[in-house]
Amino acid sequence: MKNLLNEFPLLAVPENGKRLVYLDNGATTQRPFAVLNAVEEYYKKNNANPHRGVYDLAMRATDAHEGARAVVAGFLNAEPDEIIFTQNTSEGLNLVAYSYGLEFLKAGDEIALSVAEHHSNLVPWQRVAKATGAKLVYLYPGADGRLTKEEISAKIGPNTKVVAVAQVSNVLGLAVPIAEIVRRAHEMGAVVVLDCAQSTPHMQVDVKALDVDFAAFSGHKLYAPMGVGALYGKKELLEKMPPFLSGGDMIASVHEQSTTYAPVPRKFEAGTRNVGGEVGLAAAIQWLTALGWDEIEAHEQALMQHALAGFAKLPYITVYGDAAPQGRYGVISFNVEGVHPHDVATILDADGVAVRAGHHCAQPLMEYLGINACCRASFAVYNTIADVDQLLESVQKVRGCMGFGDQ
Amino acid sequence: MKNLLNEFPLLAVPENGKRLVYLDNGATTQRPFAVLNAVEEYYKKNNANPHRGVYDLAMRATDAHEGARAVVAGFLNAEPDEIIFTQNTSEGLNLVAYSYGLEFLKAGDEIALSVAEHHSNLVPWQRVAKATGAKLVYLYPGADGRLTKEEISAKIGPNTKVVAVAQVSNVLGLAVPIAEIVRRAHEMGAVVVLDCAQSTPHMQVDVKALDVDFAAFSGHKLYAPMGVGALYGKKELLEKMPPFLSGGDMIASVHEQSTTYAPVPRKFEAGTRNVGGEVGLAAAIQWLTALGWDEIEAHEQALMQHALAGFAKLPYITVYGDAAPQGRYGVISFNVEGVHPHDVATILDADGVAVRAGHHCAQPLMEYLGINACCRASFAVYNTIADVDQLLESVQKVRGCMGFGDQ
Amino acid sequence: MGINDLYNQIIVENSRSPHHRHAVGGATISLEGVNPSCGDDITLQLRVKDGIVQEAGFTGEGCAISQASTSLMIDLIEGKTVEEANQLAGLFFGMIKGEVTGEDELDALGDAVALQGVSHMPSRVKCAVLAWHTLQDALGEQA
Amino acid sequence: MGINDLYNQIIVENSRSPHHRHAVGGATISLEGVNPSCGDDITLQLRVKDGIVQEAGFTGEGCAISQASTSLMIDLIEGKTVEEANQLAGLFFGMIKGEVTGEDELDALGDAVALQGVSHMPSRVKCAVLAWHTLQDALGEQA
Ligand SMILES: Cc1ncc(COP(=O)(O)O)c(C=O)c1O
Ligand SMILES: Cc1ncc(COP(=O)(O)O)c(C=O)c1O
Repeated sequence: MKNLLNEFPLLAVPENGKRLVYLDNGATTQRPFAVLNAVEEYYKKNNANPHRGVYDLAMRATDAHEGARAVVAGFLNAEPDEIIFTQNTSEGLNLVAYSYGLEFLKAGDEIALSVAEHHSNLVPWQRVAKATGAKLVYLYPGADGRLTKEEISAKIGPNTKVVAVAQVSNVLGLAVPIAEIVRRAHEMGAVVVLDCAQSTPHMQVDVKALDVDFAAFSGHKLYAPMGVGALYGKKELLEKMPPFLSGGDMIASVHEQSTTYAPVPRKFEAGTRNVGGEVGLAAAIQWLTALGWDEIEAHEQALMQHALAGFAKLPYITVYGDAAPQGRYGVISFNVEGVHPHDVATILDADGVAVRAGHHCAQPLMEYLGINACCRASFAVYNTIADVDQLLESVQKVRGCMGFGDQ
Repeated sequence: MKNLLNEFPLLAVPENGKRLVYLDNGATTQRPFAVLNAVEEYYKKNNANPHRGVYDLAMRATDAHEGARAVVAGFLNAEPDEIIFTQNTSEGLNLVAYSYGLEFLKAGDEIALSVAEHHSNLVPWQRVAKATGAKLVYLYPGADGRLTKEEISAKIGPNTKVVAVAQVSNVLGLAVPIAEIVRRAHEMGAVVVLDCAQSTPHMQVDVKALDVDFAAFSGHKLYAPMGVGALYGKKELLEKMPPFLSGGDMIASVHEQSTTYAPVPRKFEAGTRNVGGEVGLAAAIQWLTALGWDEIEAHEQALMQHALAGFAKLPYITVYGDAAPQGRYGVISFNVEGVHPHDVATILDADGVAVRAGHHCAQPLMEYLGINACCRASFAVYNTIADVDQLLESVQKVRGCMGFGDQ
Repeated sequence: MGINDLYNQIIVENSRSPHHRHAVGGATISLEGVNPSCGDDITLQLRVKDGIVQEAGFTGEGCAISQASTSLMIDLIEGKTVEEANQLAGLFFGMIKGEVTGEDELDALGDAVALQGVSHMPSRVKCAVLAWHTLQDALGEQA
Repeated sequence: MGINDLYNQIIVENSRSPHHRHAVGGATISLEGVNPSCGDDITLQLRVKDGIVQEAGFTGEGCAISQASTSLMIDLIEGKTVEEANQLAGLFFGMIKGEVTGEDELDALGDAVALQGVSHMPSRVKCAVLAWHTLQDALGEQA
């Protein structure tokens, strides 16, 4: 992979004489000039409220909006009218929970989800369960952090109506056996809601090949601006779901006491859309995919391997989930023995290495792992082997700084 | 008012040799360099996921996020923890409808709203009414488009639990007698949900002085980027409301089967926020208010007066709502006799004048006015008297172009 | 293309005095077509018998382009078979999308070629095609 | 300020062997304090009698800063009146916000001044103040 850092203004410029080693990409990535410029260009040349004007500028804005939708559809191998623009993954998952979950689930039904789910794919389902009387059933990964076939068969059964699962866990970094899950879920008549927040940045996601029913992701984890994401849904499902947010632009006609709704996807897009953000998302997708998936995966695998190999040499480091790099995408969570992860992150930060510490919005997984928190180093396509070396070097200072004698 | 056009890249540069006369500001405004630069600066220097990291960059992002909240709070004269960031007005109004309406309304209750409401402050309440058995009661303006004291007393009564009303109608452009409405609503024990989408760009809105219970607006109508808006709610109301969107960042703690929520306002902010957009919103507010409200109102009044006086001379033009400029903010809706508004807009567009034509997301008002659609010229602080002159000149070509003999 | 070309005589004539603006006696199908973004709203009525569109008419409101388009469409389809009517709709979409441009090919559209200019005005395409989409939906339901 | 200054002896000592990490017999109040963003989670137990904090202790998990802060706080408040304890909390917040900086003024905080450095680390302020906020909430409920 060619060095991309110069394309990222925030990373290209050193701060206090030091280049930032940004390893919190699982939380949000930085944006390349290609994306920043596309957004600026939109606001400087084509900005108007799409779908709302017959004048030429409004048509250009509509083209920007629908053009971005086509790019997102291509990215996921979906049809444009199966793509709903959202503000982030969380909104997409809430939309499914409200419009599908609240509508089609009832007492006795089961919602199966992994204990590793991000709160955004968990709390909405808790609320659906509470409102409908459905039951939450958890799938637990084995000691290596991977879901087994047995667990999938055991937990997804005839009462399961929804399987909500992240393609890649934001803590373990491991891909779930999604083909297996979809097969079982569909056999049992359940729909699969795939949280792609952590997979879309690292692998090609083909919703048709996966045959998932819904898939949500965020632009900001994918080199795009904040405030834009997308939800994919199979058209026949979207069509039978009631709208979620309502208001301008999602209606066919409104009378004082009744309303009919626009066809999908507009039925689910209330109010003025974030067209600037959508243009940025399309630019980010084009920028990323132009690098080539094979190249991206090879580069990120190399980073993973180097980091995991380095950590393996430090006896006071625990890495969560199978430490083999296979099927691991962009994320390594770890703890330093005897040192709280916040203190680790503070000490690394003093060295210019930004990692995240905390529960990573996955408290049930923390409980399951028997920890309160951990550190997470998460990688993007612009990270380099030198970044990993700096991480490894800084990690080795931590215990000394905290008064342990082994350093 | 000094000429501001040079601060707006989209408006400063002529297209096909002609400067665009952009008069669809009620749909969305253009963005000044001050806003575009602030957003760019954020992405180039301070971008990270706020609230999620202990490293320095994440703190800067958190400061950007909370700093923007403080600016919005100051703008509305609210407390920062009464400000919820949203993607637009529609989301804010939906939040109130779902979290307040669905929770606290029941059969027999009444929701009072003006027939002039934008669909975003109407369809959500239709849905609440349908779900709870509450009744929608409409206030109708008089022939001059203004709500009377009598109508307010007649329609807001002891059963009224929610009064949902736009401070300024996006079609009529007239401010409602909000003091009167709030007094009556509170006497009757109802909460007031104020849609400020069309008021915040044109007048100082002080939620404390108005004593409204909720207020929503969009950044994109206020010179800020798309994809960001805010909802104000009185703290004691926000506290007793259940969350709306759920997921990351809005929780206190999550267990497999139960969740406790963060304090307001974070309880209502699920998932990664649009910090870049929030920074842009804060910059837009600072840019706008630095011009001075007296100056802004005087300038926009002058535009209104000039346009209304010009229209009054054209016998084939109907202006909707009291044609006196007093209490009119930024919006003039009109029709040209015998010509459909879409055709009017197309003909004006050929002259480089962008106005909107259609139902303006206010179909019940169209029905009430006995029309299917109308044209709307809506003004921003950067419009000039020359823009109005061009509008008046182009409007006079319309009937000739459509084959009417009077031209 | 210039605005005056678009709003040329045929359109203005058609829209100001649409000779098909009436309900259809004994209509076998009646369908509403709406452009939510602009408020165009027409109800198309057809009397189809033995696979032939015997009579058609419309009511409702809309811009000059949608009204002219509806009127021109009705001119064209009365007396045609359902299949022919569908084919004409397809041809009309082709013209408006700018995919079919040959004079000969468009010949079958008769006076409706007056609307060809709309293919350069993306914002008005919806107005031009509303009636034709409604026709296709109506014929689909009929079948 | 340097990292090694922050994690100085007192903090490390306090966090690695916090002498107040235990339940309190006959506790009159027990309150959980949580930092949702980081997962710090302490439960503070107090035995308050006749307006005096007779004994305090805590359980739970957290970073060195939150643990040290809790331990240092308990050192300080045992034997104090509820009012004094509240005042000390106010003084501590002042120090961490960087609003109170005078050595004399901070004297009353005893060893807890070791945490003054956190006032320059905004990302760790929450860790330092968790115990003290929990204390105030607990005393408020007690009253
Ligand atoms: C009065 C009024 N309310 C609500 C809205 C909805 O705003 P948004 O589309 O930004 O959600 C608008 C603008 O379209 C409006 O004019
Ligand atoms: C696996 C996973 N799901 C969902 C989310 C939520 O994404 P967002 O905060 O953009 O809504 C995240 C990121 O925080 C995530 O990592």
